[in-house]
Amino acid sequence: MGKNSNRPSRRNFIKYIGAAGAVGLAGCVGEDPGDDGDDDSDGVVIGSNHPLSGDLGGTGTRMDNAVQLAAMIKNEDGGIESMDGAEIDVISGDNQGAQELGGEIADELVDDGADVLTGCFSSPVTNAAARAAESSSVPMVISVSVDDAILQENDLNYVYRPQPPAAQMAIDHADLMPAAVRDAGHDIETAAIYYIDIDFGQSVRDRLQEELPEQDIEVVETVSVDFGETVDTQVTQIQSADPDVVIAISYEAETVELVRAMDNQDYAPPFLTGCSNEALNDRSALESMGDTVEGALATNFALDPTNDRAAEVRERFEEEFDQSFDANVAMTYASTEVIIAAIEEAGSADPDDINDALNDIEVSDHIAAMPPISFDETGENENALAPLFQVQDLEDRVVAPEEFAESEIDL
Amino acid sequence: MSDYILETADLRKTFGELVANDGISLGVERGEVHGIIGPNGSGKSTFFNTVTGFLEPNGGTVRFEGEDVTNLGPDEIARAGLGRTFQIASPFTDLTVRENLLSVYTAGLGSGLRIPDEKRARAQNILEQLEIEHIAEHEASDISGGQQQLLELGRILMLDPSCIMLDEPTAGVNPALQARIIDHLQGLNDEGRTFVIIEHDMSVISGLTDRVSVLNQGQIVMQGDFDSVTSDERVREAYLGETTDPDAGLDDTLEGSRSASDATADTVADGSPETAGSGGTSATSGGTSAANASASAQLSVPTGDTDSRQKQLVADNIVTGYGNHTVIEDVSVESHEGITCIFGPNGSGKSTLLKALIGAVPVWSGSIRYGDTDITQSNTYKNLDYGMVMLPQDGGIFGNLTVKENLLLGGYRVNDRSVRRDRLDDVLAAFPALEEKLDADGGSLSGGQQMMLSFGRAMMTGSELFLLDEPSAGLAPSLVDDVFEMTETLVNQGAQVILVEQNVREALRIADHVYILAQGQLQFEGPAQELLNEDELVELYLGLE
Amino acid sequence: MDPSTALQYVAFAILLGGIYGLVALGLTMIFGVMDVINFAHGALMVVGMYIVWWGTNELGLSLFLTIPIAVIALFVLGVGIHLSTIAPIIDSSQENQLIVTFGVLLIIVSAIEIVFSADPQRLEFGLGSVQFAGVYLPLGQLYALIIAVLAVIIAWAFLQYTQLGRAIRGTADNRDAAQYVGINVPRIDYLTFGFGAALAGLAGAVIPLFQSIDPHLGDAYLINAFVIVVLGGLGSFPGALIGGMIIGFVHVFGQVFLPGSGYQIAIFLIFILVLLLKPSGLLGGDVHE
Amino acid sequence: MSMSESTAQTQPSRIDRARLRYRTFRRQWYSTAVLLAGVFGILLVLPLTLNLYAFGLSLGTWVSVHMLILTLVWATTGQAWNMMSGYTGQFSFGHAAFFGLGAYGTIILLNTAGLNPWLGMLVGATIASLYGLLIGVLCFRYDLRGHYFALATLAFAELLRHTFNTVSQLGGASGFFRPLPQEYADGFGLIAFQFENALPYYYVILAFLIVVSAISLVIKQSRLGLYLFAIRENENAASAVGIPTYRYKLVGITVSAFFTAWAGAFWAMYFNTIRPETVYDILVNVEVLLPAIVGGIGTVLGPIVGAFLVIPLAEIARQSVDIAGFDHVIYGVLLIVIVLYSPKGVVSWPARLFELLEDRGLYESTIDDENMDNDE
Repeated sequence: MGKNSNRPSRRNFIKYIGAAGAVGLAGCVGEDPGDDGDDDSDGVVIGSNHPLSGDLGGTGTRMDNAVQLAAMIKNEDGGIESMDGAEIDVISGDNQGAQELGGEIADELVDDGADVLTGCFSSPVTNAAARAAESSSVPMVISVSVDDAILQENDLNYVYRPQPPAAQMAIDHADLMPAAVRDAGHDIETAAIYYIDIDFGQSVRDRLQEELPEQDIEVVETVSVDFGETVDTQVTQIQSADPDVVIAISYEAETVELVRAMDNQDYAPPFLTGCSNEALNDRSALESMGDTVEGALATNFALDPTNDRAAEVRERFEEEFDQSFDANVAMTYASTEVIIAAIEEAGSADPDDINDALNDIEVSDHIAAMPPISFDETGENENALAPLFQVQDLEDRVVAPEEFAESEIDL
Repeated sequence: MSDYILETADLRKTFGELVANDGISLGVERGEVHGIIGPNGSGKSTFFNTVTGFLEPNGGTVRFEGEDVTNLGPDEIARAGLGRTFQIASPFTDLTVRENLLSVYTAGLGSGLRIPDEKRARAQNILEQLEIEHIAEHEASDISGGQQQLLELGRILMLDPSCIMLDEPTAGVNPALQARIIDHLQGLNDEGRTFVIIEHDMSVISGLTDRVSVLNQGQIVMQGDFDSVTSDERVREAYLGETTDPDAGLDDTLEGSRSASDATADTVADGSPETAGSGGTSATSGGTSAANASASAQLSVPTGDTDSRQKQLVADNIVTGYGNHTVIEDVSVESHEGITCIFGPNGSGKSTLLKALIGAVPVWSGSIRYGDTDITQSNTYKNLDYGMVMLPQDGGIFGNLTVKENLLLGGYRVNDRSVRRDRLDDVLAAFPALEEKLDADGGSLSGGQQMMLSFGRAMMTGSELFLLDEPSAGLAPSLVDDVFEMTETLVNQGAQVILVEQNVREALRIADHVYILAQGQLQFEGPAQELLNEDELVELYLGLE
Repeated sequence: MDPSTALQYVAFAILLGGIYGLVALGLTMIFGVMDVINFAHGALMVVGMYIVWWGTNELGLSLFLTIPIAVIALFVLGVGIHLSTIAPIIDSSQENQLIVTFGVLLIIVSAIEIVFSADPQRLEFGLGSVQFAGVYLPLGQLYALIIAVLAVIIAWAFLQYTQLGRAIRGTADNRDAAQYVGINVPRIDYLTFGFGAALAGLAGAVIPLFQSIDPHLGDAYLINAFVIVVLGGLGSFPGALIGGMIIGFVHVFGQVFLPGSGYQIAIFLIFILVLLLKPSGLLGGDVHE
Repeated sequence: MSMSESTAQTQPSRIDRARLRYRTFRRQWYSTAVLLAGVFGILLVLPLTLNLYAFGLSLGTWVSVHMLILTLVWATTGQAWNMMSGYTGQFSFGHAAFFGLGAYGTIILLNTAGLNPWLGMLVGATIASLYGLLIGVLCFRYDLRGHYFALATLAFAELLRHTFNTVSQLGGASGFFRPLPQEYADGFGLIAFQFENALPYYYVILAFLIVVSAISLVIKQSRLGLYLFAIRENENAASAVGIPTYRYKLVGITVSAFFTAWAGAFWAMYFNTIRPETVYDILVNVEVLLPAIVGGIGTVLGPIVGAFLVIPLAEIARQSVDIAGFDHVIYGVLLIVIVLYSPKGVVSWPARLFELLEDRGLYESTIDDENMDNDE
């Protein structure tokens, strides 16, 4: 199912029908990021497969914007050098966070001329998209998707993941967080885990429950939160267990709920941390959570603060899209950088060339706080790292490991 | 004992307070056609439902073919050979007539899949036998009410039951088809099938039944052959209502009716063709006449100039029904000064006519005027603004609302709060019994009180015309009088009343004008005085032609 | 569990139960009067949430203004939805009604998502909490509970003491009889749907006081609201509040004693049990067929 | 207008002849089977035509094999749902339970016992049947009807979703991953129930649909079908003619659960991961029954026609609009419009078209219209 440039783009075809027909009213409104889907330019096309609507639509849209921004900046810098300044096009598809659409959108993007894919946030969707990419022989670099199994239980040759998966994130947290606390001269012996009761929360929880005892930390309470729940009860439960540290594994809303409930009960654990918690490096979320999160520690993929470019990108993003730049956005941006580096390396828009390049690549110039990115035979990033950062003055500051630390830990 | 194919012993069924079947012991002999008659609410259908397993009895036993079937499910009883039909024909509407027949349960290997040839052949036979083969491929929803009754009979015949219980098999069926149904039943009975029939149409019962049981108030009051049953006063009481007021000349009435019974029996035997509308007959029962006169004493005066004084409801050539089932055929009625009664056997279309008048059932053709207003296309709540209100059968009160709320809702279309309050006082003055119950839930009232509430609620509307649908139905005899008193109260307050009643004797006492309806058509119209010959009334009413 | 903690849980259960009851109010009204399962109820709540959030945060209006606006707006929206989609099929099969209200849900939620994005939103100010007898009472929830109780009282009084309210109850009780006392039943239907929607709007309107909102938040409440409606008895307002309290307690104590979403399993088991043993609900009368 | 009128005057006899011929045909017991065969014939070659071009356009420009597969999955579930809810009138709003049990049964057995997915599917379907039986025994014994039954089935489905989500032995929220085919078979192929590309999956699910449709048709035209319809039309009358309604309602839910589970098993093998949030989702309950309702409840062609209307509509809506999420608005509007204006489903459209034309006076029938709507 390769590309066929004679074939009219599926999306455009329908769009014309739609514009002419009764359902066309919306076809005229709104922007189309992937307007020029045809593969007749000399450029390279990145297909961005994210949830732009549905429950995950907010985050998905920001991730999609990160892909756009990475391409935009590269184009402003003169395009792909090895291809005589060829421009990068980004075409976007909305997978709605639905498993059924993951593969479909990937196929559509490939049909519309994508030479390389990225996506998809929700793990089942990523999984379906990865398979579609594999069968189309188009490389895919996962933007964000934590499920270990996507790569590790599939035999995929075209799929790569720069980001640390759930297991890695938990391991990093269990490694870095207690060490940092103890180095600062504090005791930490017990922990309570607060997790969102979906796959991501459960898998990080499971790994933490394995890893924390290795660090002599006993998990004394585990409480879950569902979407749309208030968590006063959970906070009382945690408070009764009186742990040294409360580890929150949750999305933004649930983290805010946790903090709100803690405030309401005047409860402040010795340490509040987050593992793979997007809220703790979302500055607007930090602002609304206020003092309670000041000093909170978190492990997540994050911007490399030692890299000036990272700060620029963050600023540019906030200015361009008027949206907050959280960890998911950062990781997506970094993944797109990996893609761009691979295109540069391949010097070609041919998916197979790009794939070959990805196989051997080592990307050191990226904005994520992790060592140079390179992939093992399953496609996982060998050097994936979730650094430890701390909320200082309501901004996320990386404090460990040392090579990425921008600031001293302050407890 | 063993000659009884179906036998119940002390069968009881209660619904909350209501005792529907009060210890019924009945034996149906093999091969007979056993009629069950009785007024509405006497417990006939409940008896059927309890016998055939649709209701769980509260006591007593049912034996069929010598086996105790008391606690079997309805399908098991049906398969055991005791078939039944329903009062409202219930064909499987989305299936064709033939499929309806084929849907009858047959056991056997692979009872899931193939329809055996014998079954198809059997269905074919029944279709031919009942002469409905020409509509075999029509969907059951598309055939007429009478055809549906035949279909229902055919469907139950597919089960090859030894005994069939028929619940009003000719209700709403036109006379031609009715005759055919009777013929078929006769033929089937000759083949040896036992029938138990609930029927209001005495012409059906008379020709068909070997024995008749009369139910009243959940008990069998009488059993015997048709002639002896219909000539029994208890049966007349059951049907026409008890005459409870001795002062109004009960003795005379009884006297008259006894002699009349004989006459009725004779009439039946002779098949006398005397029909309705034959004009006035001079009163034979002075008592009834007196009662009537006294009841309408205050009101009978202005009869002459009714039209100028009061608005009148005039319905011309009404045709209506449900679905494709015509219930009322070309009937014209008017409201008269005082009380206008509409009598007629069950299924004659009385209630439907009333609902058509008030606008709850749309009319298919014809016109209705109230005063100068054409209300043919109007509906119930608009008609209230014109000043007419209807009391539905069983009162239609709001069981979960208190008495006071019920009454206040009667004044729903009265915007002026003080008017509402005044009327409430009036109603409470008229029905002091309600005053004590103001805060009780409507549903907690007794039947009589509920009816009183319904009257009171209707009075709250301030209407000038009241349409009453069998207000005395299901009430204890002692309360029936109260209901008629209440009805007279309405008239005394200057309103007109159209009263649908089955309690004919009582109603006649207060009636000023009478219509008699049968089979959806008008059989008689005239002043009440013309109907005082009870024999004629019985003939008209029971449809003994 | 020490007594003060237990007391704290009880407090949370009551607070949560109040919200649940409020959410179920509008649903039980529509269910009781019209016998329609309104799947769009959660979506209507979401509209209420966004009106309050948007009016308060973006337009800077007072909560005292935005909450009533939400209620009124939802009433109008409810009447519109009823007249355009429910009324034509009020006598149709329930599966058709279900699909139609589901369609309304899709439209509303998607529209909100398009306008406001799927990102969670919250009011800029937190309301904090008060401590009473060693028990923390988050003010957001407390206000919501007070509003819920007030709403129940007002709605109950409205139904109890006004002619229109009686007409609505009368229609729920006996649709047939209602027309005979002159009640315009179709009008009562759309008013009921409007009131039901307004109550959904009110439930939605108080939620931003204590919780982040997003376009899909209605779903989280809706399923349990169904449970409450059946639990309390169709159309019963006190039943909705009591059912809400029961579910509040099961939720909170299930959360404490059961792992993961075990509390939700408990809620469904109770639901199934009640359905089987007393389908008319704890406070319901007989089930009308 | 004038043109239509002249057409109406010159053409009616020909149209009527065609209608009459069609009507006569539809009266034959084999007619639905013939129509089904025709539909399946088209479906057999449909994916092969996706890349054929006419006037520079092809079906493949907007329909992918993947979408066709999804359409067939929901057609299959619609067909299975119909066997219970359409035939016996017991409206289930919890078929996700059976769908999910089929998916989970297959994958869990494959993962833990290495059981071939085909056998796993049958086991999963049996488990689903038993769960259906449990629901049926409880609900029918207590005589739950209407809304109450629908809500009860929903509760039983949600119960499974939360149970699977919570119990880690059942996979928890992460669910299960389908193993690679080498791990339990000789690699990709029919035996492994795994294929390297989409086309074989298409034919597998088509085969499922054919089997389920055939069984549905056989039931419909058999004694069993008549019993089920009788229950739907009037349960009291059904028991009055000796039909053990309780038992046959159980038959309905059991059979329906069994085949719904097939679709779930296919889902698990097609998408290589299943989770509570995907196979037990509340939306699945809706998706299962939508084709049958849109197409026509209680008909065999309905669920297939409905699926091929609903899913492509959703797809066109999605592809034609660039505002993310707006497709749901369109989809919602279409659902409402279809139900409001066609409560009997799409299969009633041809008959309604003629009615409409006649009402407008554009066409005058010369044949007796009675019974024209009798579609199956």
